[in-house]
Amino acid sequence: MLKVENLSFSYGKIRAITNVSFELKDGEIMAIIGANGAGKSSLMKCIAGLLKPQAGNIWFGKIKLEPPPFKAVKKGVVLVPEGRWIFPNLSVEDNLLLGGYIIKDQRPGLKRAYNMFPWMEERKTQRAGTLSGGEQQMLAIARGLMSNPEFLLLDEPSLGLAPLIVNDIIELIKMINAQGISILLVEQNARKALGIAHQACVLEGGKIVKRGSGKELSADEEIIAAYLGKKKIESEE
Amino acid sequence: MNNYVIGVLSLTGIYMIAILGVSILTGFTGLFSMGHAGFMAIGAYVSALATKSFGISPFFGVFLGMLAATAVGLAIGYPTLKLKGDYFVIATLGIGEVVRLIIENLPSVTGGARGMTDIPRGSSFSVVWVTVIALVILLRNFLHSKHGRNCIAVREEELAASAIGINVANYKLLAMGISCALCGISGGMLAHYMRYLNPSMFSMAKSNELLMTVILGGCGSLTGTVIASLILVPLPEILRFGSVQEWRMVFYGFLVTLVIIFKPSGLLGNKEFSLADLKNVLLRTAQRFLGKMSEGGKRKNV
Amino acid sequence: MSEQDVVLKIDHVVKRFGGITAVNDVSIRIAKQSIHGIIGPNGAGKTTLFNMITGIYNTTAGSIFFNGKKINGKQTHEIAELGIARTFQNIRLFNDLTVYQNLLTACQKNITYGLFDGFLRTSKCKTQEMSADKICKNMMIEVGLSEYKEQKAGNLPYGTQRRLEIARALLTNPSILLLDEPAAGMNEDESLQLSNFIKEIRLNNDITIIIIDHHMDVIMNICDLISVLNFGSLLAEGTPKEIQKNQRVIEAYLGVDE
Amino acid sequence: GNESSLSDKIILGYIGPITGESAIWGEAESNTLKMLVEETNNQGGILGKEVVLKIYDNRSDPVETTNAARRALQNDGVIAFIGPNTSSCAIALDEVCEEYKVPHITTCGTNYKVTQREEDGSVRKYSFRACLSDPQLGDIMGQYAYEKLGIEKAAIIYEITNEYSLGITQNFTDAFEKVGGKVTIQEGYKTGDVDFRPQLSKIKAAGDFDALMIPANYKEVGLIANQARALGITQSFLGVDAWMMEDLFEIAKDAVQGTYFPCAMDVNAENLEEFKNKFEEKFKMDPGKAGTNAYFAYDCFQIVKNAIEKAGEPDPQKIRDAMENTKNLQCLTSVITIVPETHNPIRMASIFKIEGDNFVKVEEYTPDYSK
Amino acid sequence: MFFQELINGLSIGSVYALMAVGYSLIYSLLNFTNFAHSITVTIGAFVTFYFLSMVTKNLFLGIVIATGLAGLLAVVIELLGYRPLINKNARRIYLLIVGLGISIMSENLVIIAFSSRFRVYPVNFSNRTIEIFGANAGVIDLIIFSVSVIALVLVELLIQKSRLGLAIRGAAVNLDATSLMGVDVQKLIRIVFLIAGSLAGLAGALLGAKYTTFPMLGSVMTNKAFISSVVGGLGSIPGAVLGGLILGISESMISGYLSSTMRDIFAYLLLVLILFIRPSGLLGKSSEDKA
Ligand SMILES: Nc1ncnc2c1ncn2[C@@H]1O[C@H](COP(=O)(O)OP(=O)(O)OP(=O)(O)O)[C@@H](O)[C@H]1O
Ligand SMILES: Nc1ncnc2c1ncn2[C@@H]1O[C@H](COP(=O)(O)OP(=O)(O)OP(=O)(O)O)[C@@H](O)[C@H]1O
Ligand SMILES: CC(C)C[C@H](N)C(=O)O
Ligand SMILES: [Mg+2]
Ligand SMILES: [Mg+2]
Repeated sequence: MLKVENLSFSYGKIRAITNVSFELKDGEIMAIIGANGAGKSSLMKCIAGLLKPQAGNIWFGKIKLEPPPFKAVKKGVVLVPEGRWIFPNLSVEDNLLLGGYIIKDQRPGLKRAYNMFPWMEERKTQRAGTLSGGEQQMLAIARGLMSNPEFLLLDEPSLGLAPLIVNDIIELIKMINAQGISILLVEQNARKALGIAHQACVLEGGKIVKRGSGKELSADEEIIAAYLGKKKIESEE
Repeated sequence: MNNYVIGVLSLTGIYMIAILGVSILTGFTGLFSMGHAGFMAIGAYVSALATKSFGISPFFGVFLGMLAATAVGLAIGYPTLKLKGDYFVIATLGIGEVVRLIIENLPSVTGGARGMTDIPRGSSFSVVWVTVIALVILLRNFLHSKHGRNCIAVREEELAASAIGINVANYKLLAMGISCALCGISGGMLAHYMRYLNPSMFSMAKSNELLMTVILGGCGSLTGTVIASLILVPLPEILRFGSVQEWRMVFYGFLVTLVIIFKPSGLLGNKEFSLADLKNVLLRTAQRFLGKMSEGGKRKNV
Repeated sequence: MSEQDVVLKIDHVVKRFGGITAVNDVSIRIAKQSIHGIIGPNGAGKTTLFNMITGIYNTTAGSIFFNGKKINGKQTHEIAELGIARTFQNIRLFNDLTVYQNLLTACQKNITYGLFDGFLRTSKCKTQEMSADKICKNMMIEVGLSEYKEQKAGNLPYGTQRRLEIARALLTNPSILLLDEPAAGMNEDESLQLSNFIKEIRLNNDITIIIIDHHMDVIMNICDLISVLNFGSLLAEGTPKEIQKNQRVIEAYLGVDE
Repeated sequence: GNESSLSDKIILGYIGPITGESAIWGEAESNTLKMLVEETNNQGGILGKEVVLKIYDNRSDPVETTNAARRALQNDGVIAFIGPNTSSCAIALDEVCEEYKVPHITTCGTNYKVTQREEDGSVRKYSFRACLSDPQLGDIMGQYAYEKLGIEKAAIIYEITNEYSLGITQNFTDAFEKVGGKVTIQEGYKTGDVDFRPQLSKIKAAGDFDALMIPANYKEVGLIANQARALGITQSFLGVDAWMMEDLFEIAKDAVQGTYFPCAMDVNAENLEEFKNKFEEKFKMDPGKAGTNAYFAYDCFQIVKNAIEKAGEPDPQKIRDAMENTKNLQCLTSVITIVPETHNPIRMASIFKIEGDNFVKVEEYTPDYSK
Repeated sequence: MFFQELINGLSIGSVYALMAVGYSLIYSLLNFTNFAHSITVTIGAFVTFYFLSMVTKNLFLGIVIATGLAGLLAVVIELLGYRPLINKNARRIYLLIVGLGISIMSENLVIIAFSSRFRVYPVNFSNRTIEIFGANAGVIDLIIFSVSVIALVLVELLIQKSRLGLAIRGAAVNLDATSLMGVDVQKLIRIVFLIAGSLAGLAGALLGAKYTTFPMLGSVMTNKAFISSVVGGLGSIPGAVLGGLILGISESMISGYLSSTMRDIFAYLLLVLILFIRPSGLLGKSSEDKA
């Protein structure tokens, strides 16, 4: 139901995405992996309506996604951005409430968030800007879920999270997906991302250079060499 | 060049000195001031009084004016620089106004609101412009030195600046000192050019004009500041044609607004304009006119 | 560890924010020229510890000694001046400046000329500027940033920004380098490169490195000693092998990797 | 400028506020001059030459005044200036006029320093005025208040940031105390202020005065008068020439009833009617709306015109000499003689009283300068 | 006299406060000081004046119309002046300069259009007073005071309690992030300008009644309002009101008991002193985030 057609985007002279096309079916998880600067975040921002692509279209069902971003949100497409973008001047709870801006009754959403991350309820009046890095990341994810999205864009959700929590987050993503929400996932933790993805593709220099199911890619020799470095160390030892 | 043009250019040069000062403070160190006309006033009145009552030469008068403005600037800067953003703006605004009020309240010394007359002559066109050029060179050197870079670092990100060992407070104070010194010089020269001073010459509107020119030129661009002053200071004079004079200030405001809307980072952004750029621009236009070699030329210049 | 080998001594340090005790009576000794890891769950107080070492926060109680001299209570820039450099978890670059300008600015600590040399561009100024230019260019080559030289720091990809921040910290010639999650946002291959890079830094520059990170491959690979914080208190300390096996650490932090 | 056309034209300059908050006065003055120049040219010009009027805006700013003056002298060949209408600008203008040796005559710049040097009282050679000076007006009001109105104690509220208000305050105090009165309380405010109750409350609490002197422009006068009455100050007011603005009635008609003030001219004099009608017809504007400025501009033009005719040629230096020797010249508002030592005019002053919405001339009054 | 000076101060202060709220509102959203605020004040007064002179002498109606039109004007200024910059994500200081440019331009336009004369509403009640404990208070002062209080309470409720207010506070930090939450940021900005402009228009209409109507009315008053909003703590609505009242009262007390000629010197020194003690204003929150 998400369809990206021949998308290209550049920042002035710097080309970030070149002619990217892919399709994602309802209820699927798609993982995008790639090196620093490959254009993953730029792609996510285009879909969310933060950037206006110079060429190409993005379709969500029959609706075309375009800036400004709030339109996408109203259609159920929500981005949890890289670098968190929490509102540092607002309290934890206000951050969550603002995340659910388009929802009338916010109580169920809040309850869900506090169930997901119990520490949040204790800290709900703390200024979000003073949270630890990882706490902010969790807040960003919880906030993204507040508007009951149909389609979630996660840009490096495990950034700065403790290993234990990373596992929890991966479980969480699976769980969210199980409720029928489609997910586009950008992750540096490629192994874990590929582990839960139905589909995956590799972005290099703004182009898709490889695609396939999550399982296929995690078995791909080239990918193991380029992105799953840990295996290499272990095998060398 | 006739005397009128020379007069306007001299005034442009004089104000440019103050604008350069504000540029160091606002454009390069990121501190806004809406009261720097007050420091011009200090320079102007000190220099005028010194030359008038003690018969020193205008040169030393201006020097004294500079010292006085700097001293007051540093004394006030020391406690106020801790303030952030608009809170600092208010402090400077208050200081500028207080300076003016003090001048107005000391009529026996300064002539109060009635102004001070018969100040010795001293700022000729050449004196002004030699000073301007010398100052621009000094400031350019400064900005390309460690000290200038540190000021810019303070503007960009205070915490990171202190984490690489920059004493943020000191550099703010330095910028304040330099800007006040330049405003002092500018005020002193204004006194010896106008030969008449009146506190209303140093109103908040004047402070705003200084700030406006800096930002219009582009924050963090010395050449931008120079170019903007060359345009904006004489603009009211340039707009002086015959029957539409009453629209003069409307145009002035309109032009300022328009430039910023279409060039939202000021005329030059934070870039410096160099001779090489000029060459490039000329080359590019030449090529566009010649048309022929545009293919090859563009590739080189991109 | 003999007293002489201790370059940084964190002594019963406490930090409270209102009701929250972010760091609770933590003592850590860091050996000269070691790579010391600090790990722990989110919100354990790791960044807060860094903030206290670099004078951004005052300590609520306890002291911090650098080469035997007490440094808590000093200002951030004074501490930097003494030779403690850091990177930030939320990257703090001079965003509007180019990569080169970011680096050149960081050279300021080693430039000794005065204000007047700067205004008059004396020969002292020129020679020092020239050597600073050279140092920066070498650094860019070393860190692999040369191709980005004229790009604005704020526009770089996340991982590249991290590298730039490390390079900037290194240019202050620190004797201790504090890295707050340098591998965040890097994939495993890039993390590996980072590990090698950090090891190299230590060898080439004779410095002590304290690193916070959640990438266990990096931490276990490069650290000599690891301190684990949990809820503001020290949970465990030991070599990577010891820590990996420590049941309490696994429970609180590491989890069991499938 | 074009040399050949210059010599057969007489080029006069007007400097005043065409933009900014004082534009209304500049407009009245410049319109008057436009009209007079047109009339003069219809009657064959001055010395048979066509008169050209150049108008320069100064926003009431001294720095702009000098810029404008340089432009006028250098580019446009102006041989004499009329204006500006504020003292600060007139003083600034004089610095340029002195340099180029060209005379100027201010319409309403009343400050002492406009025509004389502060230090030694020596005259500024190129500077003239058509109105009375602050010391003259201060003397008149100080003596009149004490001797004719029987006021022994006065309070003053004045604008510290305005040279005009300040000058009158000082001169009034001097004159008033010399004849035996006493200024018991003085309070100041700043240009632009609109609320004067704090000062007025203090004046009211002090209580010890027979009249409140308000040397200010009409807006402040109106607001002060209203606020003073609202606070329950019942004593009478004393005014100054700037009160002569019809708009004052709009703001504070009730509050200023019965107030006395001096002015160098009578805006209700019959001989002004013709001018007023012509002006109204031409510019669709009542010159009285801008107070006395239009009439003084008229006087200025007559003084300059007379001087050029006497000089016999459009030479600035000679015009200056002739202006200095203006004697018993019948101008629009009065017969004027310029005192060569001070460049102040000798002219009748009148005392006015506000009755209804009229400025009623009570009497002509010449102070006794020996007191 | 003390009581009289207190009343004087409160009434001056409430005028400052009414305008300061407009500054604070826009500041709290866009983090910049809207220097074009003054023109909306002036227009509010002129609209009321012309409405009363030409249409009907109903002051209440006049004020309502002025409030509405000034609000619209603010929206137009936002649309033509600020919107292009906000869309280009320009730094906030450039908005500041556009504001200055607009205020220079429009002030001079007003002078050309209406001349710089001082006008008085045909319905005059600026002189009517009532006595409270031996001190005189103007009816208009009481009106201004109560209107400011009501406006304050409404706006503060809006900001603190409503969804809209939450979005405003969020947008203050990051417009893009707020848009990502599903907020139509452009509409939000428009609404805030409408509210701020209406408040300014209201202030202008009341000021015109109190102090006559003239082209510089806005700029004369907004300066002090700006100071009030900063001293109270930028972005804090109660702060703006508190700042306005403190400024007004201290001005009148200083005039009454110290020296009227030195009033502003003392007033400014007091303000700077307040900022020393509380560097983010009286009710402003420090916005330092952790490193
Ligand atoms: N605001 C910007 N202006 C100019 N260039 C930019 C900007 N943002 C990103 N770029 C460039 O666009 C390219 C793609 O960046 P992007 O952030 O999409 O990469 P990424 O794959 O998300 O990297 P990372 O893994 O580090 O987050 C990079 O080369 C980067 O330098
Ligand atoms: N300025 C502050 N005010 C209030 N609480 C704070 C402040 N700074 C930090 N905290 C709290 O202190 C605790 C420790 O934070 P710290 O940033 O040190 O965690 P951390 O160990 O670095 O976590 P992470 O791995 O997520 O970055 C957190 O719970 C945080 O919310
Ligand atoms: C217009 C007048 C009030 C000017 C005043 N007479 C002055 O000397 O400046
Ligand atoms: Mg990215
Ligand atoms: Mg941390």
